[in-house]
Amino acid sequence: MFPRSPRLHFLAHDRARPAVAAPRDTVRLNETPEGVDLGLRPAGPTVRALALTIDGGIRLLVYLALTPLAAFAGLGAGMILITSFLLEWCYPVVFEVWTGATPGKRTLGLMVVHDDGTPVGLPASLIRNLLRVIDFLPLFYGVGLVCTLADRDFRRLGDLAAGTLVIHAEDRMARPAALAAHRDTPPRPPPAGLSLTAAQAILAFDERAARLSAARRIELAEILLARFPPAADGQTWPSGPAAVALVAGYASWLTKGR
Amino acid sequence: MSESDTGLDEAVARAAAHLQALEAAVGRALVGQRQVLRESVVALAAAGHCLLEGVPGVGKTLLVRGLAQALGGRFARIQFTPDLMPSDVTGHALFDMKTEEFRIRRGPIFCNLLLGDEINRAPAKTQAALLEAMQEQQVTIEGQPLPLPAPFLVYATQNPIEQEGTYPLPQAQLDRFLLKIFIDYPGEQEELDLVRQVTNGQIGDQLDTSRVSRVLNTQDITAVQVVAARLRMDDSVLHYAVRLIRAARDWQGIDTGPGPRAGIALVRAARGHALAEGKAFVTPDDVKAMAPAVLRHRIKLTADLEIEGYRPDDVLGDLLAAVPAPRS
Amino acid sequence: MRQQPFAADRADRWEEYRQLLDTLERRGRGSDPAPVRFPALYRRLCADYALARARHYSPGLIAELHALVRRGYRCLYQRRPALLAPTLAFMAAGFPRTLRRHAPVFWLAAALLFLPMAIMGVACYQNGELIYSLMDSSEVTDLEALYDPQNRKVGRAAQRQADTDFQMFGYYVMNNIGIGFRTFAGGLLLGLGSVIILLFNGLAIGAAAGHLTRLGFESTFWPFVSSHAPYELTAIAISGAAGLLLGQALIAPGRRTRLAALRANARDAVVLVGGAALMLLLAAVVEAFWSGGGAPAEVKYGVGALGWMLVAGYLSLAGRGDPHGA
Amino acid sequence: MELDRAAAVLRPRRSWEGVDLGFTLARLWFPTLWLLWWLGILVLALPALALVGGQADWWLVLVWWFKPLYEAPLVFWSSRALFGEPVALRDVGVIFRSAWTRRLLPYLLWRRLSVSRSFNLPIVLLEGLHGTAVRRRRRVLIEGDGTPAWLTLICYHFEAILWGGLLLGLYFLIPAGLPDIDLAAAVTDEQSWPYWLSSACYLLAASVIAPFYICGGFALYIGRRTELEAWDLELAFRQAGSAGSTPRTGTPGRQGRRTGPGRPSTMTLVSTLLIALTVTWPGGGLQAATPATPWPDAAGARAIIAEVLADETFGRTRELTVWVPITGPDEAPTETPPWLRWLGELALLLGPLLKWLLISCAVAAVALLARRILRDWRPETRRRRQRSPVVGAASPATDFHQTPTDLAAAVRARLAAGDARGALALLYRGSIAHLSRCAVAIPEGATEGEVLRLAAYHLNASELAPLRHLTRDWEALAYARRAPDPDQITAHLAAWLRWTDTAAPTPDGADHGA
Repeated sequence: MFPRSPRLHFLAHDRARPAVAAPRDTVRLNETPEGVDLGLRPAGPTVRALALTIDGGIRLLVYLALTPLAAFAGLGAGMILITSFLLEWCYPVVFEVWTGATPGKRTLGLMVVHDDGTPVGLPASLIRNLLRVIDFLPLFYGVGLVCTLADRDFRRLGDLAAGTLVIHAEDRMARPAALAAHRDTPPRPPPAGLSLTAAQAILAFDERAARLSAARRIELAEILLARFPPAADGQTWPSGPAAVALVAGYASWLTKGR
Repeated sequence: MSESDTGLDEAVARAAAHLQALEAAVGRALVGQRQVLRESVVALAAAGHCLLEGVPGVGKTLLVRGLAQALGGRFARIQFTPDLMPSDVTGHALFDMKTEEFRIRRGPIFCNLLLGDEINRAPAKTQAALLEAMQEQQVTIEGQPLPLPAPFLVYATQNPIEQEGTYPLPQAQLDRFLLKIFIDYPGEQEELDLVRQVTNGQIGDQLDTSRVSRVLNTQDITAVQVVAARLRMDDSVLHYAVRLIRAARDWQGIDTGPGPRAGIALVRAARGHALAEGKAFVTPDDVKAMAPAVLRHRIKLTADLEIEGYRPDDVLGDLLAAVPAPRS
Repeated sequence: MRQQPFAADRADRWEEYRQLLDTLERRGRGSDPAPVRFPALYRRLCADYALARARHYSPGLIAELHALVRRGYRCLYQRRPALLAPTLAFMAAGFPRTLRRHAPVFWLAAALLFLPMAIMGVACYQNGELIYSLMDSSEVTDLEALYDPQNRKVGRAAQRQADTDFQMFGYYVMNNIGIGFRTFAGGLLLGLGSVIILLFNGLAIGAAAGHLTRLGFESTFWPFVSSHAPYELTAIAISGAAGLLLGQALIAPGRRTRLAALRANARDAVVLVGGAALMLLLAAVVEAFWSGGGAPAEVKYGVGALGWMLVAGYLSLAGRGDPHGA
Repeated sequence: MELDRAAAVLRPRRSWEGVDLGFTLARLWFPTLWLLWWLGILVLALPALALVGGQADWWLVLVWWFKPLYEAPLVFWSSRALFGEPVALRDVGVIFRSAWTRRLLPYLLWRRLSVSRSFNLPIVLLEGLHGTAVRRRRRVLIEGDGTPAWLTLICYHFEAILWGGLLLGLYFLIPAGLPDIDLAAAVTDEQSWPYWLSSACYLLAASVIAPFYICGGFALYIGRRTELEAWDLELAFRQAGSAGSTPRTGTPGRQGRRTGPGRPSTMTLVSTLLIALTVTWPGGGLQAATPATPWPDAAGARAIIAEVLADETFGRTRELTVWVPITGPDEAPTETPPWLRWLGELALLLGPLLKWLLISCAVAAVALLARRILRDWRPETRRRRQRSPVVGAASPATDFHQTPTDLAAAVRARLAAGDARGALALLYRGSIAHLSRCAVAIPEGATEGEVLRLAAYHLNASELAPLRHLTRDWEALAYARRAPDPDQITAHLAAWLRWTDTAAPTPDGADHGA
């Protein structure tokens, strides 16, 4: 009678659910076996082109460094040929499987993953890099460019065939003040009926306040307070720095309660 | 200690025999559904009310009528409809022209076993009247408090599929039910037995509880409930129950966890279960066996999981497997 | 629970997790004892992250937890491939089995390579002019010079040294495996690329063979090619089959979407290409260090025949005995 | 279009991600933007063609130079579309009138070659600033970030790649028999028809890239404002009021997902704010790396000069072939440094070494492969392989309860000390540990009854019976404080020893205590 729903864990979820409601974000949500949604942020053609250029430069440097080898007739030429084979076909594969990204991508904070967010494995990396030949057609990744522009997740043909994504890796440095437990502002209860979105915005305001100019801080705080109906005892909402302090008080109340 | 132990042992043996007889008696009418039967009997032993959920035709009403038949005592049934008024449940005062004074007319609620059919079809006010009575064990009519008879048990049913025109019970009201029993379709063999049994010499399709014999009276029920409440429960088992409840509050996928009343309910239900199993003490097995029935209506899943069609039992299964059992 | 008590309550665990994560990410394939606590910590963190989101804690906290979960996810679900054993297993079972599963495609690719080769070979043997329809005259002259028995350069000449061999090895690796890869990748052009490369290679090789035999250079040409041909030609045909698989997914995806069919076929195709690449590597070794060597022609023919038998036996039998079934 | 469908998610993001968002939006709006671009260029290109008298090169330069003119409507349209008020294409007059303002003029003259054009256009067009105000504002917004410049550079390359790709594709696609495209003429000879073809290809490429370029810059601009002025928070705060006055709705999860705008009234406000508001925002504290200098018209001039010099009046080129004796670079054997000679010898040595290394590697690989294949064939190894998973699972993977190595002795010691509970607990834990050694997976949450049920799957009746008794006694002891006889425990211990001896031939140390 009731369709037995699948159990929470232990079941293979559909790999890579399509991006959800808000397609105007670049985030692609992906559910892990633990049942949480991980956001992957696919990287667009511009930054990838730049990464490609850097990788090209690195390869060029290797070639330049190898030219003295040509002095050793056959052996040197053989070495150069083998190296160029390795550079042409294996360079991206080795780096992607080993460290998750080629040096060029790494410099720009990119990373290659399967479309379910797991680190890219040897088969997928092989597929996407062998098919590079096709993406390269007819001239400097013309096919790849058109494909990345047209695809929702900026994938080129090789990515489509291999089921991989190039994504922005997360900032390792970003450790917001949220964990520092710095708040010693006296908590002030916000007005009743505050929506969760607004509550979250207040928290975000508190976190990002340091990045804003003082004038803008005041402006934002006043915008918020102006939207609340006036208090029952006829008291008006404060303005200026007092408004910022009041909103900080709300944030404090929202984080730790009374 | 040992003296009271032996006394208790005897009482337990007697009570367990009662419960098993009850189960056997009702089982003659309700084929299959052993789990449901066991849980209903546990609710009886733990003196708690039950919410039965299942699609039409799986035997909700049959179960309760069978119980009533086996128990003796007064049985009443209220079909909840959108136009049912609170006074239709509790009763009302009417003016007697002859004696020129108010006379209290007691509603169907004054009974030992009440079957509230499709409780979610009545508006909130009527539901509240019933649920108040369940909580207080008394009804107030015209300012006059009237106590309900001593074993007072409510078995309410609701239909999970037809949601149109229903008034879902609020979370706080649901808390008043000790257990939410989920009745599924019977297995193949059981369904075969059921069809065979029902169509054998049966005219029409009214419920047949004729082969259920009376095995208990109201005094017996009260005695069983007393024994259940006195059943021995070790601290480690108590801790286990509380640990389960606390884990459920912080569990991923559960939006609103169970309240403190859930812990009390779980312990009561575990006692009832131990008694129904014929044990003189409660083991973690009892707690674990009753946890889904006690918790499934007390938690609310997060919106994500609900949209994806998970049900509380799925999440509870994970939780029960993950919370360590006392074993040392 | 409010955010701050929530974070404070879990701060220790998060810190431990973060440290474990750091060590996990830093060590490559180190020999540290496996961090047994990590999966449990990761699962707890996932739960915390889900809670933080459901309870609408501050975006900063959510972002922080999200980053931690993502790093952990990557660590936990990482595959660390060993090299030798999987390669052996792959060549011993995975590759031949996959090939047998796609036998029709392989036979098609082989036909596309060998039939034109045979026809062109016979035709060029009959007609001396025909080769010029395929190559221009300078190429033909080069070819003739390469295999001219008068020209002592060919084969294992006395002055031919080890480093020349090595150069040739590099050249063969670069050229042949490159051709194999291109044959495969050409499959993405609806299979046409693979078909064309196969056809063209077949025609060219056939033409060269026919032409040289006609000129009477068979004493240098046939011994040279016979030893490595089994591996090289088969491998090119296999690469072509892999390319055709891609093309098939695009032209006739069946009841799947084109993308899904492509992905499914690419998974098998890359297995074929991998096996073919290893075969080509073997061919390059043979070609560079044995084919040009001074062994008598009869021995080389024998080695060639043995090679064909080995390849046929390998591709048709290997991996059949494995209990896990083909 | 519904309002909440039209907004992008505003949140702080890295600049490259901002560009990516722009590209996503451009793909979404591509048909409109593309048409708009062509409308803009048609207005100019046709008169320009007449103006230059049909000269392809001049025409192309002119059309290229006035690119900002066609890009401005795109900026305007995307800004309206982002905030949920897309202007219909039939109101094209409105779009062009709003986009072609006097403020665009610098971008058609000395700022034409500015490297961050797509980023600057929104500042100029939407905030209505000009002069030094623009410069100050740009400095504040850009904060030394090079992404806008990179975006311009990369998009130029994209154009070139698309252009070249189109041309090459045409070249390859034209079947034999038809006149071939002369690729050299297509880029150099402005009189030839391939040049016109190539110009058309260029325009097509530019039209494809332009929406992406403009949206990329626009999204970058939006991203910077989100970062610096917390725009997303402003939107959320404005919504907070409207949500605050109405009762909370039942689906907070849904609301939380959407940080973008949601209500028509606020949205109108915000978008008019965006268009009309002249932001008087002090840029104090934030310093830019370099002040932007006005760019002279050098590149354009150089192109013109080149054109002029190419004219026949200034001379022509002639091809002459002469024979010249080759005097090669004097090959006097400059003495080779000893290290080089030494290296050469090493190479000679290395050659055979590498060769034999390779050969032996190949032989070894083939031998290993052959061995492996043969081993797969042999039936006895097959049997061994089948059993191996059981062996693997038998090693205690997760042993939550530490049991002493010599369990029997420990139990006896406890018994002697009169600790019946400890002895029985130890015995029970030992049983569970032994079960998990026999490949019965026992989860952490399993209670006694479940352990028994799990064991029943794997053990036969004679093995199960002692365990059942042990469990019963253990439960009575643990949960009812009813200690069994010490004799009973000894009996359990004996049964346990019998069980562990027969069930597994070589479990670890615990079993040799008997």
